[in-house]
Amino acid sequence: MKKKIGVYVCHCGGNISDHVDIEKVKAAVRDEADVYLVKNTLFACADSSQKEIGSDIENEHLDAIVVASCSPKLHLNTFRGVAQRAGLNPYNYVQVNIREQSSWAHSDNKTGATEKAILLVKAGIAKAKESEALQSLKIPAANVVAVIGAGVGGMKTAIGLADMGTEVYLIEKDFFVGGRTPQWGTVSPNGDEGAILTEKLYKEVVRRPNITLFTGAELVEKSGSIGNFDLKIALRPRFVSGNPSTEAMQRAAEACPVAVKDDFNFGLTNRRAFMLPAQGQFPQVPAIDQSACTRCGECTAACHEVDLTQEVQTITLHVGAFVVNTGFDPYQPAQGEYGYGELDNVITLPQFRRLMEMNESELVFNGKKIKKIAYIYCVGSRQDDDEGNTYCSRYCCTATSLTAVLAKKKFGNIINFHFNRGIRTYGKHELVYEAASKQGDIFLQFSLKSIPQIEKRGNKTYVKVKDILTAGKELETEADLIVLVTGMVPRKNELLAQQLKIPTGRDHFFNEIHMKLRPVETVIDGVLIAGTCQSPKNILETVNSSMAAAAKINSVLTKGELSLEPTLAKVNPAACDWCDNCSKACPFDAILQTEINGKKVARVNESNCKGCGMCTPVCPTDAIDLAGYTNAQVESMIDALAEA
Amino acid sequence: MTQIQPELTEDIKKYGAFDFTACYNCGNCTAVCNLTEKNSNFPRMMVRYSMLGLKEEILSSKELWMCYACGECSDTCPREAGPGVLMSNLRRYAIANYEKTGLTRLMFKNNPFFIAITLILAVVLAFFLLTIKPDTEVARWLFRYVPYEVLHSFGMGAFALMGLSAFVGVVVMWRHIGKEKKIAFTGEFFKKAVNAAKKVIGEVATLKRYQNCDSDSSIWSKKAVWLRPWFVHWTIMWGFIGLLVATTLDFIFKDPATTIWWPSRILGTIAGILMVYGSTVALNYRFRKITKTYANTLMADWMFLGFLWLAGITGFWLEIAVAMGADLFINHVVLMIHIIISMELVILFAFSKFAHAFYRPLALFMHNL
Amino acid sequence: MEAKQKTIDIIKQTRKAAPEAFEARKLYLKMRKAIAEALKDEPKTIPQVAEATNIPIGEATYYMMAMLKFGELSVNGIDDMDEYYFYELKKA
Amino acid sequence: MEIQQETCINESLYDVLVIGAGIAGEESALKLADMGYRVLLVEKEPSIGGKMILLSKVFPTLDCAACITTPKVSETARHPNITILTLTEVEEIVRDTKNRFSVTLKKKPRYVVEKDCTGCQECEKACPAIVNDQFQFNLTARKAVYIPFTIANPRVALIDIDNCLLCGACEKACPSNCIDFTQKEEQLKITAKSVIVSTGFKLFDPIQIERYGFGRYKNVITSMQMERQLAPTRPFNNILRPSDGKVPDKIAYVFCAGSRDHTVGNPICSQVCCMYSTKQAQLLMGALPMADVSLYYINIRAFGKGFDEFYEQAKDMGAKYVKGKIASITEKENGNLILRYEDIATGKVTEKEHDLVVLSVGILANPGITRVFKKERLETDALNYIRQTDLLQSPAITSIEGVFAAGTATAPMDIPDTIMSAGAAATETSSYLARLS
Amino acid sequence: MPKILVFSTEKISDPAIDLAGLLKKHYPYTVYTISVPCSSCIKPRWIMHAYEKGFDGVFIAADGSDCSYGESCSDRTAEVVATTHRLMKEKGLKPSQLKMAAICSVCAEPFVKHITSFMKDLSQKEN
Repeated sequence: MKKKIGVYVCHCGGNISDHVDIEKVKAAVRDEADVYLVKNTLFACADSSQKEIGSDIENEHLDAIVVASCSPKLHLNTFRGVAQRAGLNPYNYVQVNIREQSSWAHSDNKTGATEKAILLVKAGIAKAKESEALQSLKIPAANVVAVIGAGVGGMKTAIGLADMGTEVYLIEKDFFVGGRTPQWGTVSPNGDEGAILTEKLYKEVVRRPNITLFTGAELVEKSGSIGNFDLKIALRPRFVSGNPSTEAMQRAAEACPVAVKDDFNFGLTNRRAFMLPAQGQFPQVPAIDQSACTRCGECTAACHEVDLTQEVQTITLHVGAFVVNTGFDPYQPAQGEYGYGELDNVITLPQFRRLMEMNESELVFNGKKIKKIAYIYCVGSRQDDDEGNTYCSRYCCTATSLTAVLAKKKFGNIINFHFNRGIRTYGKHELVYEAASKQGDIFLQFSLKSIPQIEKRGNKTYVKVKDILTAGKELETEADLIVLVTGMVPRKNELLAQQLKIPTGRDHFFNEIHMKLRPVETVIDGVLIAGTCQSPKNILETVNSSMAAAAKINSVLTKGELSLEPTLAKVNPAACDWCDNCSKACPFDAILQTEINGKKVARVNESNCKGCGMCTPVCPTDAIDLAGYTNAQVESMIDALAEA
Repeated sequence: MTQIQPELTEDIKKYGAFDFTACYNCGNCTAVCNLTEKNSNFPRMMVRYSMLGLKEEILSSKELWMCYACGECSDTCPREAGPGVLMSNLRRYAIANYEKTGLTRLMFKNNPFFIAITLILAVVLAFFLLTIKPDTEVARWLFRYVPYEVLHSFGMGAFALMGLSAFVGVVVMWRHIGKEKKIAFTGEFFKKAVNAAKKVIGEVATLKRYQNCDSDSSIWSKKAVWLRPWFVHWTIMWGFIGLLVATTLDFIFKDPATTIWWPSRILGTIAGILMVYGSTVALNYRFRKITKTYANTLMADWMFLGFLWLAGITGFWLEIAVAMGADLFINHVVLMIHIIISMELVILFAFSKFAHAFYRPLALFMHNL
Repeated sequence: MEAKQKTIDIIKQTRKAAPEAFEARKLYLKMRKAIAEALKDEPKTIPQVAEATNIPIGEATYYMMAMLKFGELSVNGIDDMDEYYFYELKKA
Repeated sequence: MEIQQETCINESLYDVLVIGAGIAGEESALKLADMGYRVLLVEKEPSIGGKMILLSKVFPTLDCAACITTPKVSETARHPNITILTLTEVEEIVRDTKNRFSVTLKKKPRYVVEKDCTGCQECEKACPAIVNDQFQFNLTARKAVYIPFTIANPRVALIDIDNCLLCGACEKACPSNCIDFTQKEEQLKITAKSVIVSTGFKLFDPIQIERYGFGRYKNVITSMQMERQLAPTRPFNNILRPSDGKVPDKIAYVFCAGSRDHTVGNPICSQVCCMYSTKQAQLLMGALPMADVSLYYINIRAFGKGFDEFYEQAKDMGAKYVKGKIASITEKENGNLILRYEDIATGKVTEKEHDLVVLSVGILANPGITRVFKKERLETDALNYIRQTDLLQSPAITSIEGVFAAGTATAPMDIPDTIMSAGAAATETSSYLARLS
Repeated sequence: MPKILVFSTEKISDPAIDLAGLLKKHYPYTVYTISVPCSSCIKPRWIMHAYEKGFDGVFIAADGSDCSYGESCSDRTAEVVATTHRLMKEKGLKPSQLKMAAICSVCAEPFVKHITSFMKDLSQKEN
């Protein structure tokens, strides 16, 4: 309880004093218990007034102050500063809003406004009486970030952070970094090559001493909170040590008798259990696919660097935060979806991009020369509610238009048919769509109610559509190849999801806290998301979000310590019976169970607590309170306001 | 079920429209056009047919002929796909397909061929005319080298040839559009036909729809009526018809090149003035490329307008020469040019842009049925 | 303080107000007077004010909305068709 | 005392100069300031917050724009590492020693002492001069002395001297004596180690498309004007059409007004119009339950997270989406408008009557800033946006070393993308500054 | 005149109430505001305390979907209201004495509308 409270009532020029009788207010509060002095001031925020308040605090040894003036939004921090400079804890300062909420709101009624102002000031005094000195909490934080996923986005986050002085662990599940980008071939109308892009980034990554790259690595355990996370990382064996020569690699791969579908080419080709890195994948060191390898040992003879005795290693790391950049998987069409898996000339867009890379000057698939290509859009995107993905995958319209342009440029005699649901080449991408139409590509539009039908007659394949652009006319064309334009789905990673507990949306992508205010943060403090694990994005957008995540987390960790708002929840262990209500109510995972003298009680993890107070009303024993909003404070304010 | 024929798009492009595949189907062109009606939508649907290569849809569309190429659609097309330009060129495409000898197709698609055939025809005509013995019986000096009788029968032949190929073209067009419109010759047909014919005649006489074309355009609505495209077109058209009638009268009465006060001569003079005025203004617009339509001038347009202009100018030259009795060598040369150009105009009538003169009224007629 | 009160006199020595600004002021006063006159007895909708004052309706809308913003008018219900609001003069 | 302050600024060396205090500028400035860099944020308008602070709600979450902007704005204004200069334009930027930019700024006089103004608006009441209110996009009027809009920051008055009658009434009325007509335009010289260009975009002026009659037909308004009408700080007492104050009940949206259109020199898609129109449609249907809202489009660009769902939701609420670009608008006697278009679904020319038409205007590059860079050229692309020299790997990098770009200065983008790009620019700038030292 | 206690939130609804004052949108002066971080932290016992001390109505100016603490805010606030309603029933208070509405940070006008109609309801019931 505070005993020496100073009260200052501001005229705000005439803004307050015109509609509120300041003298009456002063008179009414002067005799309140514990009020030591009451003063009025023309402008409380003016420099001279601030100095006066400061010297009052020092000379009169005030233990709390109340300023009745304008909205706290304007000057709360001003007067907190005054208090702090004069050696008073800023949380022993209370601002009472008698301008916006009294003199202005009731400028039609001076008596009423005055009466209200008096009660508001009294409530402020009551609050000040009950106020506690709060210290903003400082915890040491490691300026170290674990970046999960080393595609273009993850590598950009890592480089950005490293350049700003943050230590980075770049953790890639695969044996090679680069993610999806090297698989795409040409990625922009300017001719940028995905493989070259990742090569550049990889070189940047290895050049930086403060980035440590782990491949074949997975997060298996996580504990702690922002500033101080402890992680366990499992490193899968590569079974190759050192840097074998290209010839040795080739020989070993040829020697390997196990053939499996090559993921890099989306199953269009086979690879061996002895995996060679593709163009654009790094490091350019082979790895053995443990799940396929029969341990026959054929490769050991061809390549001396092979070491089949390697085992899983676990390492521990200490980091201040995470940036999750785990990317996407292309949507996998269902068996029979537009003939996929049934007709031999139906493939997906990612497969087609691989096919384009694999063919030199002539486009051939399954031994057949391809001239007419039918692209069917929105496969796995914008589906019916009950059927699957309702969202738009954002990149596909542009990617397909660009693919069509590139295919025609590379193979010449190609006719592209685009069966779409309205082309969404937003922004500058419109120019790609325009280029595709100008080269004579045929765009046909269908609705979800009447999707294109694929029909095989003899050895020819036909696509039939009710074309919206031709007033619903039924049209048909022959197609040599049917390319399903598949959307993006978040990359499956159950282990990670389990460990990090990032909430996902209905679309199964990770959810940010707020799309505009905090677009790269999740409700879990210190766990950030970037790139396509959050929502479909193109490379540019992935890079932007990855670097934005770097900026965000660096600005938090760079000082080496975190300063937490002191408005936090507090548990009274004596009253707590651990019913779990508060921990369920907390959206930030800030309430944990702990034991005090053998009794299970709740504990607030202060570094996670955001001070919303959601936990307080749900407590059946009133054992949890929010600092600054305790029962005593709020109820004494109510008492003051209730005075007749 | 209609088959898409993308190969056809390439063929259409050879008739002169290159950019139409840029179209993104917003429909601006159709709606900005003053001449589209509830049951006739162009140009977008024609662009669409062209992109998809739907040949039958193009050949059976009357909409093609309802456009007067004011160019508003091309000027406002957000993708600069030139829908109006495509309309003009699709008309060539249609003419080339209605005309069965294939000559038109060659002339439209192949400029050197077009020039060559024009020149060869001129040489043949000149040779033919010059190798014939001078006619001494006709007193008039003008026909000293080219006998009037020869001209007469030659002209008849040219007319017959033109008439025959025009007739074939008309029948082909009728069959295409008729199939689409399902026209049957029932009792009611004739009543409708009379009405339709009235409408067509009215339209041809006044170019009322064409006038609508210009009245809303941002460029033309600010210009005087006599400078607007519809009027220019009207002068050329009526100038030509007038001259055709005058020449026919001359044929019938076998007394050409007499006094200018002869009624058919008066008609010829007025018509000539109209035609020369019209073709001069039109050539001027095309030289200055004042709208996208005029900017897109093809060989056939230059030839056609140029011939009309030359025919008119040489006609007046001769008229003056006759009036002055100037029996000079140069005037004989001019007569030769005049005859050759007029003959070429008539002979190529059914094989050139000129053919729209009978296809368009027919399409309008069928539209009104 | 004293010196500050005259800053307007200082600027007046170097600059003149634009004639257009005076025109705009005059026009507003004229409009305001006419609108106030029309609303003297009863609340009216914008079309009613326009009719009563002969001000083109688009301008009446603009100036009445300005008066509303400046706190000279207030809204008083809407007509039976839910189309036009009634406006009245705010009592001083 | 004032002189001292000026020299203080004159001699200042900033780590970063951020040009333009819209959301991109604020975000970059905040991030860099949080990292400990000294930032100078320069804004040519009298208040910060850019275009976003003027919006009603934002798609696809429908949270109110002010609720999102104002915390960022006040955080920026309060940040000890950020200095804000409003009413200030950059005149010249020259690299002097190897890694320093010497910057000349021109600060226009506010004629109001910023620190003394309490925002009481007594001066506004006293002012007799009437001017079109540019912050309400000319739908209503303001005074010559005015606070830009209610949630402006700083919430301080300024005098529009060009329209001022020089009567002195404001000076008499001001209770805190903060009107000062003796203020002069100031030239400030500062030095900055790096520059972020976040100058945003320009709105397309639909007066260019004569067929739409904007400027001639009062009931043809821009989407920004509708945005203001929907915002809580709106110019009218409700959503009204400007010709006669009627509550509209048949509202049309004309998409791609100034976008995807070669004839106005802007062939690209503006990326935001489909969605903001969809948002406005939803808000309109909420505010005017009896109103019919039709949206005439070419393609719907509902591409971002939650966008397509938002578009479907608008359809479910009853918004009528019609595929077909509006070719022309004509006005009827009663102020209603006839829209002519080809209904693509049927292939028929159609005419529809509406009583209010909103043009979904596109956004254009705002390349004026390139002129202030001397000696080195800040390159632009074919569409006049600032050229991103390393588009895919480092989108914030420009043709000048140490000068970065954020937000819509480089391309059309929506708010989340802008925030991301601003964050990326902050990382890029911070990395650059770390390399310098 | 009935007395109303308003619970507003610091970031969202309090600015709206401030804005109402700024725009001089008048409402009865017997409306008092206590602002808290988030509407979901209001304890039912505080509300009950207010009734005990003589307040006639309590108005929760909730964050709604604008809450910066996440989506669960609306549901939590609704729970607070439900719990309080139960307590009110026990004490014989009318449920209509507690009102809640989401007030966005610039919703000055809706706030004034809500509060005046609430005031009207309360005074009618008293008569």
